[in-house]
Amino acid sequence: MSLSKEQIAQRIAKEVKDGYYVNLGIGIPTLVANYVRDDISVEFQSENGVLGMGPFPFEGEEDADIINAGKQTITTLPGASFFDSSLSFGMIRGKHVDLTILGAMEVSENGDIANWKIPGKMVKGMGGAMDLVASAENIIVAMMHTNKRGDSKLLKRCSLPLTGVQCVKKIVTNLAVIEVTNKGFKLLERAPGVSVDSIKDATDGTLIIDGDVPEMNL
Amino acid sequence: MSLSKEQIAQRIAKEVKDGYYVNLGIGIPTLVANYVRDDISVEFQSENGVLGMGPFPFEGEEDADIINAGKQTITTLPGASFFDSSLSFGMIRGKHVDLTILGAMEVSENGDIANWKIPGKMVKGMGGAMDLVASAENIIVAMMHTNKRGDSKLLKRCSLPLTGVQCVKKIVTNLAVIEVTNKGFKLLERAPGVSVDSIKDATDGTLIIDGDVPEMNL
Amino acid sequence: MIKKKVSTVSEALLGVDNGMTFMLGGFGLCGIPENTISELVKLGVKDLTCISNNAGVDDFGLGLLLQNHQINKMISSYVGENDEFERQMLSGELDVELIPQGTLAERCRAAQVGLPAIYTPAGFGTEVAEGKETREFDGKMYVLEHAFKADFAFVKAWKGDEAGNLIFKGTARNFNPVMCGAAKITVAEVEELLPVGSLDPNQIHIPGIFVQRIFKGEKFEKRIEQRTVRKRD
Amino acid sequence: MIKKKVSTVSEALLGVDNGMTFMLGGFGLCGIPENTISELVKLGVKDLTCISNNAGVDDFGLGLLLQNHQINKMISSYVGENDEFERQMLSGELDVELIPQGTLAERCRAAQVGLPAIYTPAGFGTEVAEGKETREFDGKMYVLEHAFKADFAFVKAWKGDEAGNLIFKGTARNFNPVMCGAAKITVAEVEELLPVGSLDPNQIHIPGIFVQRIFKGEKFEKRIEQRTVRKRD
Repeated sequence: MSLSKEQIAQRIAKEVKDGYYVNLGIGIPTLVANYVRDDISVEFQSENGVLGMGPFPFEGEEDADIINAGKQTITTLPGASFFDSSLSFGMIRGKHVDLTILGAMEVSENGDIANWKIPGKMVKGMGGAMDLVASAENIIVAMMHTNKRGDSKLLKRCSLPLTGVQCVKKIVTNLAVIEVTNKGFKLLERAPGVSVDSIKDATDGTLIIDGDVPEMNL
Repeated sequence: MSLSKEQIAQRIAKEVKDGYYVNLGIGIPTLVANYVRDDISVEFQSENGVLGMGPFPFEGEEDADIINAGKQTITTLPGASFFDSSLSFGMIRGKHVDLTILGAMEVSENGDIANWKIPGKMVKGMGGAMDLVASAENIIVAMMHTNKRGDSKLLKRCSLPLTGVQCVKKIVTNLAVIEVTNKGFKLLERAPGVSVDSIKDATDGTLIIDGDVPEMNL
Repeated sequence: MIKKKVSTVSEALLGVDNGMTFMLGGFGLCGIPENTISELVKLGVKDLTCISNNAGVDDFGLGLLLQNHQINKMISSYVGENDEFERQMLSGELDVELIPQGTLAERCRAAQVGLPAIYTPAGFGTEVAEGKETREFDGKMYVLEHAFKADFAFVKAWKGDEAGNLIFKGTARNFNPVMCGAAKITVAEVEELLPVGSLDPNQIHIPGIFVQRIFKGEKFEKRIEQRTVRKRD
Repeated sequence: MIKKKVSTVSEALLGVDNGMTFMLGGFGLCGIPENTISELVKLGVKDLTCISNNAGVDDFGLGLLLQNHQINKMISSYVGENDEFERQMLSGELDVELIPQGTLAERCRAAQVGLPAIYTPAGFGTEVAEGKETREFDGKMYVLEHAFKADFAFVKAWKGDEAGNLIFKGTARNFNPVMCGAAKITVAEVEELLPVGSLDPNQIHIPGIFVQRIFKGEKFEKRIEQRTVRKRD
């Protein structure tokens, strides 16, 4: 069974370790916060200028001055802080954020990522994504394995304008957990009930299969 | 009569205009604050991280955490602010400070200044002086016209290691007010009772005398 | 104390003219200089270059200036959520330079603190770096990005005093502090304009030296883009 | 919330070793990490490189480490007021690199925020720029200065919480904020160490992400270098 978006988030949550400062992108990554274990200490950073994000506010308590990078109203937890955009990207560029989780339109087998522009069609801008992928040492991409037309999003080379080069370390899709190695996409785990062959079929770039590939443990 | 240090400060105070943010160096420059007119608004910045400095504290009210760049205990006036060293030098480098007044060991006729080191004898360091002279558009040097041995401190070329190049615009000494032009030191004013000839004698660099040189008005 | 207070938004915007470059604070619709933008619409100044992280939405924020065809060029990091923007961009009416958000912040700060340019890893190997100087430090590649030059910076703060000192609130801080002093003239609009001495010198986010004019905004709508809430248990 | 609190100064200094590079906050004797320095004297670690604006006085601050011959090299902007320092420097026992104060601050900040180097006009045309790359931007000359690399940053704050958030007081702020996160490990000593939630998120000078360990200093002497006062009228 291919994973739901919630399940992708659930699997990624297992990559979040005690003591991590984590930046979550818009979309599936945002959901990761819901699945992080209660017994570890993690703080969420949002690049518009907040560290220590909490859940959405209760109805009627939303504050226009307290939002995340997705422009959603949020709350903060005890120990939170607010800061300006320069210091916020200083945290990112200075490698103080331990883990970055973001979505992608395409990832190539050498770790390039494209997620900000479809020439002639969609030009919303890169926001903070280029800063994040250029600096983070630990980047996990959360995405569906194929796009709406059924084309693979794991490619030999990205066809869309890049967001960053050779930066993605791990990919979690609805079908698989994949590590980006210098030889290509290495299949680490399969979604429950999903065969290695169907993952192969859905992957355009080089897929490395090394012995038995276990099913994910959600 | 040659001016006292207090009188040099008094003369320089006339250069301080309404609305100026001013950085005062250690020594004679510090005294300038005492002579600024009451009817204009001026704020004093100290590069260790305070804007809006006031007078020294009353006895018993000194606070080790509130000092100026000369390490003297100070007070702040209403409207003051504290900030870190990076923002403080940002004010200086970003040309937000309108006037810098500092001392010198030597000034050359092209506006070079030396005030931080005597090789083999005195090496205290430049502190913030190099940043100040490299960025300020409006720099006044406050110093005695000659050193303790009677040698001129206004030279053709500085003999000591430089603090900055072609940056000094005006010099106020115990003998004269001098403008640094691209042709050399231009004599603007004489200290009361001091002759043009005696200023000439005390000046090693090119001294430009253009018509009648008036006496200072303190 | 040097007074920066002006009484009205029109006084605050004296000198604003066609063809100028403006920096505008805010992230999305959060912490934007609402009163200034309304006045710019009224003034009708045209051919503007605007440096701002986003371009507002169709009927609020910078979207109002776009509707009015006052902007020639936008320098932003993200411009979604704005149909009129997209139309003008695709039709070629509007020139758009998209740059990484951290680069935007640091190019503002560079202007503020007198650094001529900075090296950032963001955008290396992408079209953002095309035509720009790149350089290796310690085995990593960086792109040289220059300090912005702007005529006016328009920022929005929470509290301010007559000396121009500013305090921001929550994530409405964002780009506002780094734009102060990054243009020839910085104009701050604040929710509360207090007498000098009201603010703790230790808690000021931006000292008044970076601000030339400050005024109390007449009205702050503070529109929310994505109202996300949870139900009480 | 990620806890940064440690109970003792010795726990805070775990991992400190001979030959390391330290950054130390403070301007003169104002805002220096007193408790950390005392512990470094006790530990007797040697061959240190210290990056700090000043070198203390003979019997306080970094002067204590100098007396004890623990420092090999100082990177500072001003080192007056210290006879032992001068003796060691002139005799060649101590290597000294003097750099402009603003350059010192910005090289710390560069390390903190991941900028590899900065261009500053300070020191151009002087011996400080000798052997360094220089470059013209807009008709003005600048010197390329690199981000510092250090093993530990030792800072002193006024209030802190268990998450490592810091608030500084008055001019004791100085270099402390820009050194946080500029070394591999940042250790903050504070006068008051408060439970998480005690500090207003809006008033935090340095977020805890830049601090690895925080402890309450046992004693703060806060010596004054130049006690200047005026008489009451």
